[in-house]
Amino acid sequence: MKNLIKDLMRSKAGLIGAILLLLIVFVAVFAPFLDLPDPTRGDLRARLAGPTWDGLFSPGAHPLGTDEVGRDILSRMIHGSRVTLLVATTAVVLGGIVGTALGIWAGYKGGLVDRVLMRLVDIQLAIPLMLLALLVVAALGPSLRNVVLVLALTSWIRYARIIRAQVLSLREREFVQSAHAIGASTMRIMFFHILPNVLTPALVVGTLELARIIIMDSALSFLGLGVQPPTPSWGRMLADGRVYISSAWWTVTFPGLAIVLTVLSVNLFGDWLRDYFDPKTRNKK
Amino acid sequence: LDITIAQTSAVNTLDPHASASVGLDLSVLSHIYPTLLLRAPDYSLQPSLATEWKAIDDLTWQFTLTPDATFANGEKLDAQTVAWNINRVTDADNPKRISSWFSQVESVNVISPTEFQIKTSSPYPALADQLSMFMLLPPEWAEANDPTSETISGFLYEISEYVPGDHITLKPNESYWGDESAKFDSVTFRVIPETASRIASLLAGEVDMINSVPASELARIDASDMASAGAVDSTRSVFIKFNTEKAPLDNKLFRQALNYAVDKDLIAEALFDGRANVSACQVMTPDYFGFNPDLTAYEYDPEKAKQLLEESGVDLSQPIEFELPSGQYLQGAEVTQAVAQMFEDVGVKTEIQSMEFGAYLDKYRKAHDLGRLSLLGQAWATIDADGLLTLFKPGNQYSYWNDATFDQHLIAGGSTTDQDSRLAAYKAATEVMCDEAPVVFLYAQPATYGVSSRVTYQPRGDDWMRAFDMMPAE
Amino acid sequence: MTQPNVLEAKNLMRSFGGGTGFFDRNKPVIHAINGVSFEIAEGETLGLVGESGSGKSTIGRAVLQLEKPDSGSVKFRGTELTTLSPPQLKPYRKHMQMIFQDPYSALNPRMKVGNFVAEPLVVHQVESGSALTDRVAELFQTVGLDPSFMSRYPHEFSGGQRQRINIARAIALNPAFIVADEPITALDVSIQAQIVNLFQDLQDQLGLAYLFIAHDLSMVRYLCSRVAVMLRGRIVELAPTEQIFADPRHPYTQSLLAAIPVPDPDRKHRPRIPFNVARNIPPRDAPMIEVSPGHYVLDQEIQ
Amino acid sequence: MLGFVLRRLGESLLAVWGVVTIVFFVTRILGDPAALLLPIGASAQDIDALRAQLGLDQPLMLQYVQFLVKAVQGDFGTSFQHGRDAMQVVLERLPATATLALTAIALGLVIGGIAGSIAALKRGKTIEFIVMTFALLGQATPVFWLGIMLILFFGVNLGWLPTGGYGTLSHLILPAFTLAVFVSASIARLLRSSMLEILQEDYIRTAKAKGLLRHTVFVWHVARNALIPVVTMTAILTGELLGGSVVTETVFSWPGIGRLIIQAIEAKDFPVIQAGITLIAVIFVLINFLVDLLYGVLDPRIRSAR
Amino acid sequence: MAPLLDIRNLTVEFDTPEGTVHAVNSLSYSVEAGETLGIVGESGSGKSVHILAMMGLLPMPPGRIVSGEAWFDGQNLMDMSDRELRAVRGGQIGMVFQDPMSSLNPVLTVGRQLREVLVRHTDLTGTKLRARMIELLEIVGIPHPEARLDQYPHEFSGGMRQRVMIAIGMACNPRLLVADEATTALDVTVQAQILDLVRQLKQDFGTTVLWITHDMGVVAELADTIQVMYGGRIMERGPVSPVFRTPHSAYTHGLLKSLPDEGARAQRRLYQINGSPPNMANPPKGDPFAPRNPYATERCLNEVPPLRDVGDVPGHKVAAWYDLPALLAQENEVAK
Ligand SMILES: Nc1ncnc2c1ncn2[C@@H]1O[C@H](COP(=O)(O)OP(=O)(O)OP(=O)(O)O)[C@@H](O)[C@H]1O
Ligand SMILES: Nc1ncnc2c1ncn2[C@@H]1O[C@H](COP(=O)(O)OP(=O)(O)OP(=O)(O)O)[C@@H](O)[C@H]1O
Ligand SMILES: [Mg+2]
Ligand SMILES: [Mg+2]
Ligand code: NI
Repeated sequence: MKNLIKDLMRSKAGLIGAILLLLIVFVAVFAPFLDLPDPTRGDLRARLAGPTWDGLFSPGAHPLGTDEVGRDILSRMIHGSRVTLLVATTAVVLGGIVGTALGIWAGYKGGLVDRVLMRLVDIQLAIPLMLLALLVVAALGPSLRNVVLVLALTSWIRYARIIRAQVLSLREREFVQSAHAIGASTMRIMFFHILPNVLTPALVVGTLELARIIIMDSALSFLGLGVQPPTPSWGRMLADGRVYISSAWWTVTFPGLAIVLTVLSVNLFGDWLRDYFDPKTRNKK
Repeated sequence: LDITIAQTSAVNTLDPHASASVGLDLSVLSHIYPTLLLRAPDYSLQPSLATEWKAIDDLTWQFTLTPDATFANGEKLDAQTVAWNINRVTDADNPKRISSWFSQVESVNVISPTEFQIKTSSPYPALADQLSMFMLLPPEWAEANDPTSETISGFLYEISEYVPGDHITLKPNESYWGDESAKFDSVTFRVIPETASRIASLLAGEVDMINSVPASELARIDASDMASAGAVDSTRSVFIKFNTEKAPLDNKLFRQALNYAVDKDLIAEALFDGRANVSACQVMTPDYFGFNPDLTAYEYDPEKAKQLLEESGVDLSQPIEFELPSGQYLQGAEVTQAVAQMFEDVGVKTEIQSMEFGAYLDKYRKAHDLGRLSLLGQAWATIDADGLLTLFKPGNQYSYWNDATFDQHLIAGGSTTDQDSRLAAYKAATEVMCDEAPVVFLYAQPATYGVSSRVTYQPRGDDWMRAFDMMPAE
Repeated sequence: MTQPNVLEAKNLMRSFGGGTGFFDRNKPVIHAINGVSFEIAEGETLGLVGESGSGKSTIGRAVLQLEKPDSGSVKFRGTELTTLSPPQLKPYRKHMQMIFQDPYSALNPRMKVGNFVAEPLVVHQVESGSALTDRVAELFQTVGLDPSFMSRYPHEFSGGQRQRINIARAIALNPAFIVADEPITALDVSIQAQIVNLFQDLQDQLGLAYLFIAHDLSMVRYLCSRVAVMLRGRIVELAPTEQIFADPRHPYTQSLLAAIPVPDPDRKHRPRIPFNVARNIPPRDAPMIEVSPGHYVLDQEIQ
Repeated sequence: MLGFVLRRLGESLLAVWGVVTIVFFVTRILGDPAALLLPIGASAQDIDALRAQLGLDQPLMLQYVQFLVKAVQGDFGTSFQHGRDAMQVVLERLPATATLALTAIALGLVIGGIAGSIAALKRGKTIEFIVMTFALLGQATPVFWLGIMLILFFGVNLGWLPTGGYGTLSHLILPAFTLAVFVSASIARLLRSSMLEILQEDYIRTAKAKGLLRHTVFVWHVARNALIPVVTMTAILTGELLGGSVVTETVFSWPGIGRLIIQAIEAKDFPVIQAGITLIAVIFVLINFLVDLLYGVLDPRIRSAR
Repeated sequence: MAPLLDIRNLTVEFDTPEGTVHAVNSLSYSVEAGETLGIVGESGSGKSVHILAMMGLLPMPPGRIVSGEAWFDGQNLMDMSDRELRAVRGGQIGMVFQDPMSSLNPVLTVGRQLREVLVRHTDLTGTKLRARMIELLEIVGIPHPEARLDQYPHEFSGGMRQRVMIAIGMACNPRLLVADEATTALDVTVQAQILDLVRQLKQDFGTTVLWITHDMGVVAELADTIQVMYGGRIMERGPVSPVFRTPHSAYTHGLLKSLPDEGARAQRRLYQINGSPPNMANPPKGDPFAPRNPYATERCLNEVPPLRDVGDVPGHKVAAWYDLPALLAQENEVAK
């Protein structure tokens, strides 16, 4: 842990990423305690008002402007960060658990299991997101939970593929044979020997996926299938504001910036994490 | 002059009988295929192939055609052709998509090459309006070719280029039979689905006409020297449909309370920049036959709403689902959210469920399982109360509302072609509907448009997008 | 040698490759081991030497049933192992262990070494709780490691220490027999001696039998009571150590022994005995003949 | 040779069959096209009649079997919306999609290749930070935001390029660039990390020890080995783009397959959905198959490991 | 005669998360033309690193050359530009690395990898080039060289791969051949063939050889001079025979003594050097071997001993504060 922090201090990009990320998470966590206008209620008369710094601290101020229903963009962005991060993190974790488990299983068992799983991945990749999303919505109805489900469904594949590749080389390692030699069961080997060794790559895929999923959320909203209004999420804000992009740039620019910043910080941090845990790119011991 | 018109989605089929989509397929095809009548921007019916038409009695219409009209391949455009076309659509073995337009048609009697009569099973006052949307194909050519992917001109323009999904370009039909000539050297229909891109193309001078512009963007377009923009009332009324088959929407006081709770003027003013007109407590706009000029909208009175809610005795603790077909109506999501907020102000909690339009229609038409509240915009192409109000008729699958008095008035209105008695019947019907409030009456959806300064345009509130309504700007 | 045999291998075969795939149509089948027989007595050390790629590691894995041989028999204290299913094998695994060539990749980098050493005890439910910890600490001491190292991760150890950890794990269940696959090749000279001494001590204390695979013939000579020489999947000569060093019969053995570098600058220019492997692949059906008591040589016409 | 190809093709066919089957049943869950195809006001009888006409009134399994039998012969039925052969409707859009996807991939490979190589070779230098930040921005920027910005700038303000549509080379530039930004960002990051790994390999040290010229080392030893993961990634991306990049197609009014399928899904035009997704699946599977073969060419170890 | 290679005061460090690793510490030595120098030593003692540093192949970062010169044939390699250095590498200085499995590029044919170096440093083309390639493979004892040229490394056995590496190293008849644990993974027969090969090379071309190994036997067979390293420093150095006979460094002494011989077998116990190698991130203050050295004095623990002449044999030097032969003699006395 100490090394981790020390190394982070030395990596410019990693440090920037970590600080930004911490900041974003901090804001998201403490959003309810901030004295912000209601993010789901607006004043129609003050619709699409531009950002203004006049009377910044007076109650009716909208420092980042208002959206198409007259809601405060700053407040929506801050509350949206909760939704966005929650959706993205749960989807990433869910997809991560399933994808990692299947990846380990396929990689370790090999043979038929592996081939079936990999073809399954092919199959899913050939089915468009929208169809997948519609299916989930048709089967389970529209809700935040199902948005998460759709996103997780698009995500497990990537874990499965990468983890599987990793496991293919891991299972040839001598410590796996050694576990065999002491009579450890397959389950034990997968759980105690393979899993801990793929957690890092899974973590790295996770950071990349987090970024991808935040963007996917906006694509889903673009297709009208994302988070339900009036709940704010960055993707939703971006999708809803896009018609006003040239007359009211602030409706999309701020949530867009939030996404870019988050994705950037997650990626910077993720890159560093990968470099840190990769014994090859990391300084040799 | 070459002009380009932007459409929001691509033409599906070139067969005018396989689509009822006025703003899309039919708009393009109406440049190529002749109709008996054309509807002008002011909704008056103008002669086209037919020079005269009249109702001889309650069940018989008579038409007179221009002599010597032909298709580009020389086929005659006569009464026989019209009869063949109507039969093609209503053919029991292979009905076409628009067959319901002619469900009341009993027979077509050809009297002479330029004269024929249509007999209907019940009075069909809107027949002429319906026929203004009905295009004619040359019978011999149609049997030998595939009209879904090929065309042959019988009107002002013919296709010179077709790139599926991207654009259709038309050029004047040299062999056109009429007197007037095409005003443009070419007319291109281009597909631009994304609103922001549509506006950008107009401002970049690439297209000459766009529609479906959010109201707040109109002023910006107007401000540029490339183009101007505006809006007129469309024939489509937007309202919040109640599923009165489910509690608490079966409660009249509750329904009225919701009508009082919504500040329609604010919505029209703020969301639509004042370009939308608040509905006069009915789902028809003034352009409809059967519009009731005596009705006025429910006032915005939250206090009264709260009082009515109290009287209604409805338990308000549970949120009510509020369905929103996404991307279907101009600024629909904004209106829904604004209304939901107003409902909440009087203590009615809602939960918005946005869904894809197809899924919504499935619930609406097939499963008959609409949510208790949903945003809906409806219009009737013939601009006649007879069509639009039928959608609320008891027993009709679209209704979700069961009112016997309303039913009686509608039956009365539909059983005659006498204008005055029809007007009286619809007046009574709309009064019932206003009071019973099966919907929250909102506004007439504005038909917004932007036009380049190279052309002038006569705006219209139905969905037609036609070069005929435009002129080169001098 | 009156000790009973702890292990008997008869006529083991194992081949690789020769698949049905697109690119390997003309890829030959590799007979990694091609009819190998030997036995090891309780408490004995059998050395296994030979050219690289001759199948030494494959034999090691095959006798431990880590890789099923294609045919042949492996008997552990009289029980046939090749026909047993994995669950049936489990009790036997208690008595047979392996030490791998590369001390780096043989340790799970994400497991505390204490847990790693404890794992066989856990798997076979021999010990648990504080008894387990005590036993692991004892094992650490046996192999000359400080028990306080138990909660560290492998990367914190040097190569020699890692090999000790592997050994601790291998002896945790008090096995009767250990396959040591080049256990010192990857180690530094000064550490090699430490590990070899440890092997000796363990044998003296626990009566272990070893199959000791190595390239370093002087170490084999020091450590083993008998030596088997392998060439292309076959044992070409098997004899008591001194016998083979004194009187190698197979030309390959002769060539091998002559090539051992001698750490004495005064004996630089020893004559080489050339041997062309490519032209002298040991035939599959040639029998072993006993040339003197316990000294077997492959009966092979050598050109 | 035949053995491998046949087995692999067999698996691919199975995958296509899986896709087709899933899509068939999924679309039927989604709803009733008859309700969508008829104008509002159509009666329940009209809807039922249309269902019968479209063959949707038959038992699902029967429909499925009929569909399969015809699909095998290349007949995916008549589009509900277009009234024409569904596969033909899809194939009409293929050139547009292919042009855009392949241009974007090519452009992305060039930009990403250069950026990734620079980043790997200049590790720790400021230039790496700059290049990688741009790559990250490329991945983090929502496509439609970038697309609309490009339209506004190059189409409206400068008037240099068309704001959308399909046809000439100038129509292609903006959408291809928009997609290429994403592609190149992915490629650059992948290439950087795989090159960094390769630069640590012993054989690179050998190459340097041979005194080879810098570009020989780079081209023949570093780049040649880094190609393998890039090929994998390129295949995935090409598959994704050929399957349609709905957002880009929408923003730039590009008449591609992605948008066609989305519209078909919205309209519940089953034959077009099925034809479109089958086509994508076939392309996808074909690309994967080719990539598998290509691996053998690129990496001799795989060739003999098979 | 001026030495062919003269390394002066070379110091190399690595920046690692654990701190600065002092891999090579003020290393100085020289090699005469035609000489064969065998370098042995603890793993991690800087054998590989100092060679890489000299050749400009050190990964930087994390590596860092703090100071030093490396004069090769009158030119300082450390001052050379990358371009000049590349002209020397592979041509005048041939190198062979340890790991035959990973030192060849897996996706290029063996022939291609051999050709590259010839094309770079010689004027051979066409059939002559090919003839030379075949000749080289023949020299290193690979049968059917024509066919083998078009094969990939994975189709070669470990021993054959290593022979290819050696062929590459000596392709341009280098003046200096540097082999870093070139035979560690091989069985002794193959190793012996390679050693013969190197001897042949020395004989034919007068090549100077720098041979790094763990195996004392190999050094004894091949080298003229032995250099023993520990903790990034030279512990002892001199002509092979005297060093083997009378080591002056306790570490050399320990290495030689821990080799198995008849006596050890009888005792069932090898002599072992206790303790473990120093952590170079935190090296001992004085003599790096002192903590494991039973003969260490107080001074050994605190002060780094310089390399001094032993006296009786020219060129035999040791870095030690103690006089090992004297101490051993004393021990013998006591034992008696
Ligand atoms: N899993 C495998 N797949 C294919 N071939 C294999 C496999 N394992 C071993 N072989 C082949 O079998 C032969 C014997 O291999 P093995 O590892 O047993 O040799 P070895 O004697 O241990 O060699 P070394 O001294 O290099 O460790 C070799 O030719 C090897 O390439
Ligand atoms: N890339 C690196 N990063 C950090 N430290 C390194 C790196 N390469 C080498 N070192 C350190 O430098 C020191 C010398 O290493 P070197 O490789 O020269 O040892 P060696 O004498 O060749 O050992 P061996 O006999 O094991 O090959 C060691 O302590 C090692 O840990
Ligand atoms: Mg082996
Ligand atoms: Mg080394
Ligand atoms: Ni064109």
